Amino acid sequence: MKTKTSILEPLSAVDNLNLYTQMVRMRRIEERAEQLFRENRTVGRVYTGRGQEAISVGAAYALNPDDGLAPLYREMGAHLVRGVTPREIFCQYMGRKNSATQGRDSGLHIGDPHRHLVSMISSLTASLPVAVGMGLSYQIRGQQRVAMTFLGDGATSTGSAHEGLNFAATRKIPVVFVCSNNQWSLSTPSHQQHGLARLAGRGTGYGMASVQVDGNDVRAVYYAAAEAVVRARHGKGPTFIEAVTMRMAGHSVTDPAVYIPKTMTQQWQEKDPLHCFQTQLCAEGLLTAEKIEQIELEIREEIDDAVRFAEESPLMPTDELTTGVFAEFHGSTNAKN
Amino acid sequence: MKTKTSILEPLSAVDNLNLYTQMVRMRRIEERAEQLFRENRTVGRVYTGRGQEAISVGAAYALNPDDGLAPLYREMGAHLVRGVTPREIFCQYMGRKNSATQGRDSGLHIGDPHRHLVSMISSLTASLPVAVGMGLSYQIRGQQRVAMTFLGDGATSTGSAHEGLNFAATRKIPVVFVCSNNQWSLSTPSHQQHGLARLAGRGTGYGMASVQVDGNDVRAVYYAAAEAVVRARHGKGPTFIEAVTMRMAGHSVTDPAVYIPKTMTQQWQEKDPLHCFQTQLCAEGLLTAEKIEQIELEIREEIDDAVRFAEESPLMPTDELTTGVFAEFHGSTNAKN
Amino acid sequence: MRKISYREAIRETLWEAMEADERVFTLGQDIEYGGVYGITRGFYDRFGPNRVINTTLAETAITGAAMGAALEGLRPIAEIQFADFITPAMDQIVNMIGKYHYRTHIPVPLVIRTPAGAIVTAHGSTGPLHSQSPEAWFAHAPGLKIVVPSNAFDAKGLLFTAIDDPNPVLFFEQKRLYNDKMDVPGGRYGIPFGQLRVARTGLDLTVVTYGSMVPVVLNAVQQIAAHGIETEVLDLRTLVPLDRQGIIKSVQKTGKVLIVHEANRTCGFGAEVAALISEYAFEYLDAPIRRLTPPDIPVPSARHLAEAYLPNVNDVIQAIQQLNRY
Amino acid sequence: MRKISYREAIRETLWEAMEADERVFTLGQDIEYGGVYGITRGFYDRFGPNRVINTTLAETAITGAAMGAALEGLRPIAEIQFADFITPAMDQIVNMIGKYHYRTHIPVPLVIRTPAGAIVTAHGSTGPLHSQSPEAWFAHAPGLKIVVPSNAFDAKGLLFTAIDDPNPVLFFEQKRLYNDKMDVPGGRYGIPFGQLRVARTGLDLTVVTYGSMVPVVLNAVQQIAAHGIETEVLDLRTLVPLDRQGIIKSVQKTGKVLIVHEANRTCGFGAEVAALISEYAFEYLDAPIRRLTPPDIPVPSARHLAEAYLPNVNDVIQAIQQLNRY
Ligand SMILES: Cc1ncc(C[n+]2csc(CCOP(=O)(O)OP(=O)(O)O)c2C)c(N)n1
Ligand SMILES: Cc1ncc(C[n+]2csc(CCOP(=O)(O)OP(=O)(O)O)c2C)c(N)n1
Ligand SMILES: [Mg+2]
Ligand SMILES: [Mg+2]
Repeated sequence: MKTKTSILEPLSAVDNLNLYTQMVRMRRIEERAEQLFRENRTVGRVYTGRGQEAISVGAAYALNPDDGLAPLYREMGAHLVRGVTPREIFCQYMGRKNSATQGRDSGLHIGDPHRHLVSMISSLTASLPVAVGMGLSYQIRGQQRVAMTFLGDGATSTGSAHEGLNFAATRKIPVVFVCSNNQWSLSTPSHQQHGLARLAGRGTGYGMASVQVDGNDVRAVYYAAAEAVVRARHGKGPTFIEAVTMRMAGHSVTDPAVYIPKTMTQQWQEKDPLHCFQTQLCAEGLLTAEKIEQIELEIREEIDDAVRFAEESPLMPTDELTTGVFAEFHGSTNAKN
Repeated sequence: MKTKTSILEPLSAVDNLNLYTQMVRMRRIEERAEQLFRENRTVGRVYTGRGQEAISVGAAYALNPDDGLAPLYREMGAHLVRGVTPREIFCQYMGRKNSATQGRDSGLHIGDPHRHLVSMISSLTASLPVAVGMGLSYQIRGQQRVAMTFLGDGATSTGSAHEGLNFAATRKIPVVFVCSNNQWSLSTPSHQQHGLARLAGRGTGYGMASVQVDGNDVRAVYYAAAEAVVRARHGKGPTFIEAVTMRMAGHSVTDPAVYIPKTMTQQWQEKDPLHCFQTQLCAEGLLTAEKIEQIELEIREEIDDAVRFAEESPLMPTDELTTGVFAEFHGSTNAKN
Repeated sequence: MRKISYREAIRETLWEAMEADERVFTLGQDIEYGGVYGITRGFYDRFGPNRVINTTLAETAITGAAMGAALEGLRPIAEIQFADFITPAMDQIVNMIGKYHYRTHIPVPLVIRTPAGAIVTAHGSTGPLHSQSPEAWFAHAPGLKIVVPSNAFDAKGLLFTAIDDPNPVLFFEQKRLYNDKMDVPGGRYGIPFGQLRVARTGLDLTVVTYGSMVPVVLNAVQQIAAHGIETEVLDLRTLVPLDRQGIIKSVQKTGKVLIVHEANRTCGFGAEVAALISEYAFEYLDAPIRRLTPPDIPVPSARHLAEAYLPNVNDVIQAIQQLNRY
Repeated sequence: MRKISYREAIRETLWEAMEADERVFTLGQDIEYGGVYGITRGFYDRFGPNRVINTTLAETAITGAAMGAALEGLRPIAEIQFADFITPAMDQIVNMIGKYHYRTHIPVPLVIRTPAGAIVTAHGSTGPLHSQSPEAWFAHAPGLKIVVPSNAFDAKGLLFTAIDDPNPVLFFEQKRLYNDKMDVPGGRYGIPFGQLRVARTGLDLTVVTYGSMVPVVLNAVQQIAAHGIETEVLDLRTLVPLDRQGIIKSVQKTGKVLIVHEANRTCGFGAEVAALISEYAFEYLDAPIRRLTPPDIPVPSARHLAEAYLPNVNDVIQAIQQLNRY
């Protein structure tokens, strides 16, 4: 899949198909991961971004491959756009070698320096100030690069999110903050996390550009992100994007989410970002039933291959248990003692 | 000094004189404390609120005696309004018994449960969420009480301030946040702490009432605080007050503040809150040269007495060094083992 | 007597404390619907929104607010969703809450409950950020009492005491014991802090342990008793205050010590216990003081790694046998 | 050779490292004007706003940003204004930074410098919140190297190594040593981590210490040498990695150990040293392992209390004499 040539032009037909395909990949990979969890074949719980595919894919699509990226646990799409392969992903889910953490950590905690990808930790939002530091490093060296990081509505309450957001705003550090407001943080509704009518107002409170966007509309998300990326790249500082959506599953695969009113989920079901985008693309003549089938087929094969590959990949040997706490260091020059 | 009868009425002549007197007391007490520091007679450094007397006094004057109060190190005026006596204050400065921390801690770290006064710690802004908790306790019990806490422009950057502000905004907890924007945090100018044109915008970013006020105008501060207190008392939630002022001294008594442009200090000198208020009160016929003299004299005597009292107060005996880490506990009822 | 689980014992104690004393309330993330381990299930319906308070995702706000409410006369019980997430509140807990009474002589009666330690299931462990045992940090911070109950009976009695205590108490619930059942009396009882429990008596050697490792150790010493090794097992119950005399007394009797805990080795609480014994029971020691702990690495997720990481019954048996042979 | 102060040695090392390597930059509160202890005075004029970065008042932002910059190829040196204010960054440091390499095999080369410990002057001590020595917490958190230099020569050599090391290093500067002068070579030299310094050799007993207490101990053992007691003094230099062999070797020779540090007693690093010795040098011990530390209380402000709190030369002499008599 080739990435977009210029962020300043409207999305082409190819872009639209790319976006669609990545969203389908995200949905199908996560469905398979859930299934593997139920079969006791994963390491760790599985958390999905079901219903939030448009945010994850659309926002990341606005980045260059050398931009910094610090996603959270529901941002499968951002990983896919950055080029993380299903093989790596399933090795990671299944705790195998050939993955980022090889069973030492689990889930989407994938880091890769070559992809400028930060491995999140569960502690929210420890990776947000890290993304700000990536942006700072670009600013220091005068590089026209940008960092993007994601946070949930609940995560906006943490001190670490604040410290990162405020530091970025103060120095106009090139960062794009994508806040997936999916109405819930675990069992807690958004109105118990903040006192704002629109969470986008939080960004304004830091003096940074701030925008609310329909998080179920991948193109709206993309254009908002593209604008933010251009702004950051040109030294105009960070942006806070509130992408409004809904968490269409439990907090994790084991959570039946009894606390969410059924009607709420039903209403949002009609706004399913994948379905909506599919309908639009068909109406626009960019997608056909045939093409849809073909995409699904290719993805299924890709996933089958990845799961097989993961299953054939070795576990980390137990005798490596205590290795790698530190990076190896071969000593300073001119050591005196 | 009697406190205000109704917060809903305009400030009376007596109120005006009260405010003036407290501001003079604050200025003179801090001057004496600085002098004692230079004579090596204090424990710890001395930090003053020089130039910020209107904020400290004006804001606290809007509270009832049973409202919660969590001041920081420049809020001498708030302590005086709450009834903390110069004797206690100088015992505290000089590390003696008859004070809040008796030499275990120093400076304005004065706590008193009977006065609903929280003892700050140096770590910024650890006492802010504590003030929110006081407000929470009033809310829980349906009491019409309010908590007030102070923070500097620099302190708005901390994670703890954020967590407290946001929690208060979310639950409409009755708290008044008074932000003394004195343009500097230690050597760091305000524009290196936030990216806002007006720091009051921060409060808006939490969805709470937010107002900017001239921090050198004690009556303006009072009315803003009074409005906020009434709002909080009636369940309408917290307020963020940005009181704009200038730190008219070094960060502490040992800091020559070479980093502050001389012209800046000179310009603000003309807005000295004490001098301005004095001039206004004289013009309004509420104050005369004679009365000014008399107030100064009484305060001088009060301070002389307090310093003498402190000097005669014992130090904490060294054999008490390790006592009091824990409050005594006489055991649960029905202990089984 | 009824058999109830460790989880149920904690739940029941909270419930009874809230029934008995209007000042007691609880706050934390997601506790309205019952919390991730179900400790407060049903509380919201019974006690309502003013005593069961869903907070924002903000550990400093939770602990700071608890302190403010405590200063104004309430008895807050704060929940930190996982012990791993106590770090964002570190400043508030060690500097504000822990030092307050020493600085001011004003009591801060509050309890911070948090589920600690690893669970290992078919999906591996709870991983590097939902499995930690950080209690030793707080022992190195004056002014905080530290409780780590090893069974349902103790959990109940120690939690009652924690709620009564006028000081801040950190209450580290052991996730892997949540479902362990035992006889627990109904009604209120307190277990005093600073008194260890001799979980088994023996003359050959002493195992000092606490929390999640107590059942592991008891299982091991029971097996090993068949080989004629009689092990005394000390369950510390509270790390601060620590029952120094109780430890010394046992070592004076047995002369050999094994320390077992789930927390990382270096500067874990076992180091303090070893230091204490090597200073105050030196003359009675017949063998080196051994520590059996996980290595100094994060808790790995994959099952085989997590199992290699955690001390298990065989590890304990081996360590005891070695020590016995010494 | 020039005599320069501990402060100047640190300043010079930072300066030289920034001159030598464009990737090295520094960030922290108030460092533009030189920082509260003047370590970065003149840096802003020389290196400009892109390499000397005044941050917001936000320790998580500082340390988190340092990590992000490190991941993208820079070599950040972060300053935490006082070691007491490292707690607001606890989560970032122990969970994000410390565990990163183990989880991902990606190095995080950064240094966090911070002034630790108490100073006592005519105005009393630096008080409960500007005097702490929190290094032991981080030894109980895998993945962080910990340096506590006791003199200007070591400060320079260890700081160079810290900057070169591909791992996160916590560098605890000892405030009370800032003005202590000694011979320090110009130019670059590194002192390897994990090698203690035998600050004095002796046969009668071993004092294990580090940081601010090293000069106090050396002063004491010098005085006591007049009474014929020959003390070996080990300056640990780095707590992680720890020179276990160096400690054991000395204890095997002397058979008696006193541990001295400025941090609080319980679960301080001395506990780990005692545990280590009681496990691996048990057979060589001729006496209980003693720890000389402040009590488990916050650092009091008033001069007489602070002086009673801190271990001093007389305390060390007494402890050594007692141990010698054992
Ligand atoms: C510091 C911290 N405290 C608590 C948690 C436990 N926790 C994990 S996810 C979550 C809810 C997050 O909600 P939100 O940020 O809205 O993200 P979402 O799950 O909705 O995508 C909580 C409370 C955590 N991970 N980190
Ligand atoms: C967590 C923390 N970090 C750093 C410091 C050191 N420090 C003390 S005061 C101060 C500046 C505070 O500025 P501001 O909040 O504007 O208050 P002001 O001094 O101007 O009244 C700093 C950085 C601290 N006290 N706490
Ligand atoms: Mg959410
Ligand atoms: Mg200020």
